[in-house]
Amino acid sequence: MLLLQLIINGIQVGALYGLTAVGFSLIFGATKIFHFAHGASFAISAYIFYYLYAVLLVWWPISILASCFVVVAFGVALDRYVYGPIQSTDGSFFTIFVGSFGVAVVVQNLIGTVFGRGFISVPSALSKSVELAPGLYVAPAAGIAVVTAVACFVGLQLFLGRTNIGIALRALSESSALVRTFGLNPKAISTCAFALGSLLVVPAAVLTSMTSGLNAAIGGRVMLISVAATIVGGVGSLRGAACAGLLLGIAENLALWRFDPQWSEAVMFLILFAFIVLRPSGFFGRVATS
Amino acid sequence: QDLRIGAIFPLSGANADYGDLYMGATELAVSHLNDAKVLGGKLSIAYEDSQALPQQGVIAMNKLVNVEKVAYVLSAFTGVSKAISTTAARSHTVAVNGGGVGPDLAELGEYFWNVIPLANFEVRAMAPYLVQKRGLKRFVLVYVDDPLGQSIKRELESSLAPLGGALAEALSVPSNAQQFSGIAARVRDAKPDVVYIASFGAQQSQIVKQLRDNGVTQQLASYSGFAIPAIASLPEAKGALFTTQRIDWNSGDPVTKRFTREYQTRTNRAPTAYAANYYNAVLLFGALASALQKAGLPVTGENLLAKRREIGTFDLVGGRVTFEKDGTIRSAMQINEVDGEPAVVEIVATP
Amino acid sequence: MTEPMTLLEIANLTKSFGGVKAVEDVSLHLREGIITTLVGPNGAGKTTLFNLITGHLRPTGGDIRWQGQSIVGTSPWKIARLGVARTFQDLRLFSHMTVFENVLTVMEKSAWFWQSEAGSVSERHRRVHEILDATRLLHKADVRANDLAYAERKFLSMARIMATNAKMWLLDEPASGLDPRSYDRFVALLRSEVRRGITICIIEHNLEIVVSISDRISFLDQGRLLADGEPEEILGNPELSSIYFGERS
Amino acid sequence: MTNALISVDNLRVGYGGRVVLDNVSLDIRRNEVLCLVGHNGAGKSTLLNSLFGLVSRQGGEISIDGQRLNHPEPKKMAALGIGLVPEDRGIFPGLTVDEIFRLAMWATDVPQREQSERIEWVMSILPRIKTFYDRRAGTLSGGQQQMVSIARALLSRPRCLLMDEPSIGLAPKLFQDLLQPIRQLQQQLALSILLVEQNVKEAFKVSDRVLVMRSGAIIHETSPDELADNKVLMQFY
Amino acid sequence: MIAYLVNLATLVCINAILAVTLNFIMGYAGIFSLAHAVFFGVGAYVAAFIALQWTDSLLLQLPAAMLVAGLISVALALPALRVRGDYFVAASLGFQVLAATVFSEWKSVTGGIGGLVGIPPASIGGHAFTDPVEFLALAGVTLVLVVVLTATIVRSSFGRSLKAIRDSESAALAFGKNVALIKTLSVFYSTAICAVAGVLYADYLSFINVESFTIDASTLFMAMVIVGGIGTVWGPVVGAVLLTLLPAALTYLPFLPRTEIGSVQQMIYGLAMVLLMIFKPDGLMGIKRGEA
Ligand SMILES: Nc1ncnc2c1ncn2[C@@H]1O[C@H](COP(=O)(O)OP(=O)(O)OP(=O)(O)O)[C@@H](O)[C@H]1O
Ligand SMILES: Nc1ncnc2c1ncn2[C@@H]1O[C@H](COP(=O)(O)OP(=O)(O)OP(=O)(O)O)[C@@H](O)[C@H]1O
Ligand SMILES: [Mg+2]
Ligand SMILES: [Mg+2]
Repeated sequence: MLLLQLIINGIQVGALYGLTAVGFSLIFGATKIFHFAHGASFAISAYIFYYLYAVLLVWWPISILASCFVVVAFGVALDRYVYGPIQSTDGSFFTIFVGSFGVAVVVQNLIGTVFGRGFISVPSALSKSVELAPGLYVAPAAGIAVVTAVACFVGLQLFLGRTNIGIALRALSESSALVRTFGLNPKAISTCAFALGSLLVVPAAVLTSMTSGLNAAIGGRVMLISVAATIVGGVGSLRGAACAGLLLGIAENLALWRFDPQWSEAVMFLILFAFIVLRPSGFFGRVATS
Repeated sequence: QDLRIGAIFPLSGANADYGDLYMGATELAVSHLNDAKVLGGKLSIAYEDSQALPQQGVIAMNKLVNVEKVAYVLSAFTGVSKAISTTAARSHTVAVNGGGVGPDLAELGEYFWNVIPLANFEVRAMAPYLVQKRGLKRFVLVYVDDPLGQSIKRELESSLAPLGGALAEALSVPSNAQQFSGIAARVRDAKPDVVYIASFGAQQSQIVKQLRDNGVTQQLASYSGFAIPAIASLPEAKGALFTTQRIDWNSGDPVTKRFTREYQTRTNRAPTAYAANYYNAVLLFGALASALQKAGLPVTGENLLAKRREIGTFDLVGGRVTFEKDGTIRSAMQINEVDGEPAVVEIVATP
Repeated sequence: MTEPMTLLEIANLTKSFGGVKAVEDVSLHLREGIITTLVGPNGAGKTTLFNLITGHLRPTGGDIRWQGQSIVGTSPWKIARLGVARTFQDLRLFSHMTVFENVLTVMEKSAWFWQSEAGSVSERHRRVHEILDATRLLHKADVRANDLAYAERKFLSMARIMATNAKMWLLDEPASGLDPRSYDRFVALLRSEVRRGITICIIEHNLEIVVSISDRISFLDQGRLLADGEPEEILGNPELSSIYFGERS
Repeated sequence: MTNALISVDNLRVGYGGRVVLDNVSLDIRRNEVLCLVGHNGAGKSTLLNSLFGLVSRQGGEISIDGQRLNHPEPKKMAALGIGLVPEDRGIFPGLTVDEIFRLAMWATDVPQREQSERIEWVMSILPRIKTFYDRRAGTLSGGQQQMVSIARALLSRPRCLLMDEPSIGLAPKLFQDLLQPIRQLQQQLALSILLVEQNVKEAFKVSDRVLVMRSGAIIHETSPDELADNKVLMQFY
Repeated sequence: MIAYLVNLATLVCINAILAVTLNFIMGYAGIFSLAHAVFFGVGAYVAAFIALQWTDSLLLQLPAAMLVAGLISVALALPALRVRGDYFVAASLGFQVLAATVFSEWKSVTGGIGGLVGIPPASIGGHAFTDPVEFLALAGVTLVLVVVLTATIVRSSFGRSLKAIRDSESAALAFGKNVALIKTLSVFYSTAICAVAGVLYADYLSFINVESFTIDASTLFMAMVIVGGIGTVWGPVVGAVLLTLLPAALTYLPFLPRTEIGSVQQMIYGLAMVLLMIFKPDGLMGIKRGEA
């Protein structure tokens, strides 16, 4: 029963990891921008929702919408006003990385100053588990997490498949100069990637604010897991990122079955490391060796 | 002349909640001392941010010692305290801890003092109460994997058996973990009577919430780390028990009365043991420094230490406090229940 | 005229990528001291053949022998040290290093920090100067390869291969994109190197150049070696013209 | 009104501090193949790229149909019916040929229902593309990539094609095979083509006019016949 | 005040050694490691372990630390031989998290989160470096040696081979460079010297715990290299000076509200990084590149 419980927990957590990772993977895949502040997007989204819903008592759909709006604006603004200028001069991978890291530091402390640095959580009946079978507890949030994750993912795939934006995103990942030659605007495509990618953190952020609660420093971990899932899944493969997120979530929880809890993070990153050494292309990705 | 002391608190980062709390108390103490003109000049505090990280702590300590030239530094958090203790000893600067409760803090040299009873006392007060008075025999411990958590684990292991209780399982968590649904599953699986939580800061709130959310309905217990507003206001924490040193907020003694009243009006919070400790730490400096000034001696680390040894017993918030030889104090303990505001349910006499 | 000795022998070489047979059952002798030109339509497998020889790709079947010894499965850097050097169709210069460094590093084989080089430092520098002079890059010696104009990059790619003391050069379309005036310079350069005893195998599409430099021509199409012989023979072949050369004026 | 589709006046372009094109003026007329030749580094590619808006100019004017363009940028130029076949293989290695075509048509707003028809059409001009239509462009040989790049530019049925050394990497026969249909196409559709080419022999066969460029300036304008004699041409290099 | 400056200067020296060694593999070999703090930690733990168990002699601690770090560097060289760019970054990230867990769990050696206290000051030939000024001299001399050594290697044929591999691995192979060996050696060198910084750090602070060797530290070292100017000789040193002194300098800002000191400092710190990258993307010491 413990095993089953851990697997179910893993699926819940993994679904959310998957969504966040898909967002990161989308951005990273298309723009090659190592969006370290993706975790900051997550934190912003969660705190906006918390503030509107739990403090100002705004109706939940409006709170979620507002959270979407803010986080998309944040992502797009970062792309325009921070990454854009950095890229136009040199745009090397790590210049962006350091800039993005700086943004993450600023956001974390800003959130701490505005909303307090302690722990907060959104009170909600959704996070209260019910006993489905003896010893097997599942919260409604778990179901919602899985359903939302699947819905978002399918929606995303449809959107990208139908609109040619998917092709444009991949084209951008290979050469932004050539995208211009084709008569497309690389900035617009990259804005699109940031908007979509940032939007994808919202479900995970909202659910996390209810289930495990928030603190100002929550972004860092979200970021690490997104990176790990993106690589394990294979850069450029959204399907891979989603599956890898799920895998990492399950692995993290399953590790509890036999190991002490402090090893569960290590187990996740051991998987990451093993994947890179043994199968550098990830689940579905292409080989990245030179 | 004017006097200056130092304080190394976590002012940013995940544990900045504590820094806020401590600072409210130290500011109050400074204004009280200055109003009462206990010292020859004005007292002020130089604050440094440790982010609860040892390295930042050491840098801050060096700055306080070498630039601010303070003789007395308030310290917080077990890791930071341990890290700065070497500098304290080498530079003969008094470092006073009012927040960390790891028992190793007793062994950091003569310049390292504790105005808070260390965690071993807390466990020794809580365990008999739970086993004997409440009949809760089967313990599961969820502890953060640091010196504090480890010492609480050791303490529980050794004190439960003689009482007839048992530590069914001890689950350690890394200090930066935020997901505890899996831990909750393991806790449920161990079928405990009581779950003892030994963590600090935002993490312990998260543990409490997620345990409750994931079907752990048993009694929760903890140590003085629970004495922060975040826990008090957490609905899931209602009914949890935790130890602190015995402080009778309603006692008649003037020091306590004044502290309780003014702390409440100034910070809009109910007083906690932590606040009292750091208030006390400043008060203690006031007492020692004024005694030194009266004797015409300079306020240096050496002199402060000698004076403390000479006087030995002080009237502070919560009553009369006596220092042990190793720079720690003992005090009576109380067991509190979280119920919006903590309420005292039991008092355990000084061991 | 005696047949020159075979330096590199390719026997029944095959390479397929999934379903695509890029090279199929090719047998070819590259003879010492002459220029052999590889021609053939796009996608014929010319570049793939080079990659197989230098060890960048592993053949699916067949054998490659360097001076009689099989070099299949040997790693590229060892093959290079045996004396086979190449250029790349897409150049692959050391783009963030200066022109001077690009050439210098090729002369140095060091892997260990302390490994000393053949010849003194000043001797090597002198040699780099000579090579840059021959390729007319001397005035750009301190420019980063990235900042060079197209033709200069092509010549740098040549300079780099001149700095090796390889016996055999494999040149992958080294002259494409050059202007007519540079052709002459280029052809003269190759000729003088062959006189020094270098054996060259070159892939080239420009007929003018093919005609003026080839001692021998091998014709590849769809992975197969269709013809191999003296230039007149190949160029005169009406069948090959129809698939490759087109009408010649 | 002149017969000029695109006219360029006193164009000045440079990279950083260095001026590469200085006071370049030229017309691309309707329905002609204009061949631009010049030594390596003369600035031919720079001219094409700045015409297409990929490189920003420092001075001068560009007008299309007599209308002055203040900010030529690729998107606008594509919408005005200009297509560029770049020098360095205009393909995305990770996309399939099909995806490249779809992307190109999306970028130039070719309506969905016309798309398959367009693809049929370019394949009739470059039939070899059929044999590798579903492969990722990165695995194609150099010449195959070049074909894809040209086909892609044709997809939007441009009024004017800017071609930068299309012969690089192409087998001679293939290049001939390519030029003839392009010439026919050009005459059918009354296209204008600006062709930059080193392979002058072939290029001149299909050109109406030749411009010679040296060190960032146009130094000579003539007919292909005049330059067909190699010696005359070489004096300009 | 002098003592405080000496203290800061010593930390600057140690950080500069870290940045210089990281720059060596990042800037010249193109190996972007987010696991540098691991080797810093290995050096520190080895030194502390030896100092606490056997001897405070630097002459023993240094080689031991370098050797251990060099051996562990295989874990980094392995993925470096297989993958490049972003993939390698992620591999090093995985390695970093793993190692941090080991640091905090292998309590018998590392003391866990609690760390190791009371590490005796280092000594050479019986002379103990107890005086902070003497220690600063030690750290400074080490830094100078490391900079000179690294610059020499970079200018040597080995350095050129490294850069060639960075720019085009397949071309380097085609010109006879033993890529695997060269990469492995460069990682070995970088990590071994990194461990030297770890030794100094442990001996200097006399306290170490895992928090100094986490992903945050690795990120900081990387930021030093980038901010200073990747692939330059003095860039990493400048970056280390700046990012070590900036937080210290910020504590002198008088107008900050008390309870927000920490946050505001951190915000300024983060903002400084963003602005630097926007306006000086090649780093402070970076050579201005042509607009390519
Ligand atoms: N890595 C690869 N994966 C799949 N197919 C490949 C790969 N490399 C080459 N090919 C295919 O093998 C065939 C031969 O390619 P190659 O590059 O050798 O041609 P080539 O003769 O050099 O042509 P060109 O003159 O156009 O450069 C082509 O059909 C090409 O698509
Ligand atoms: N992005 C750039 N940055 C700096 N300089 C450049 C850039 N692109 C080209 N140049 C320089 O501008 C000059 C003209 O280059 P351009 O590519 O236009 O020449 P070209 O006539 O097309 O030559 P080729 O026949 O070699 O293609 C050259 O000297 C080149 O070095
Ligand atoms: Mg080829
Ligand atoms: Mg050009």
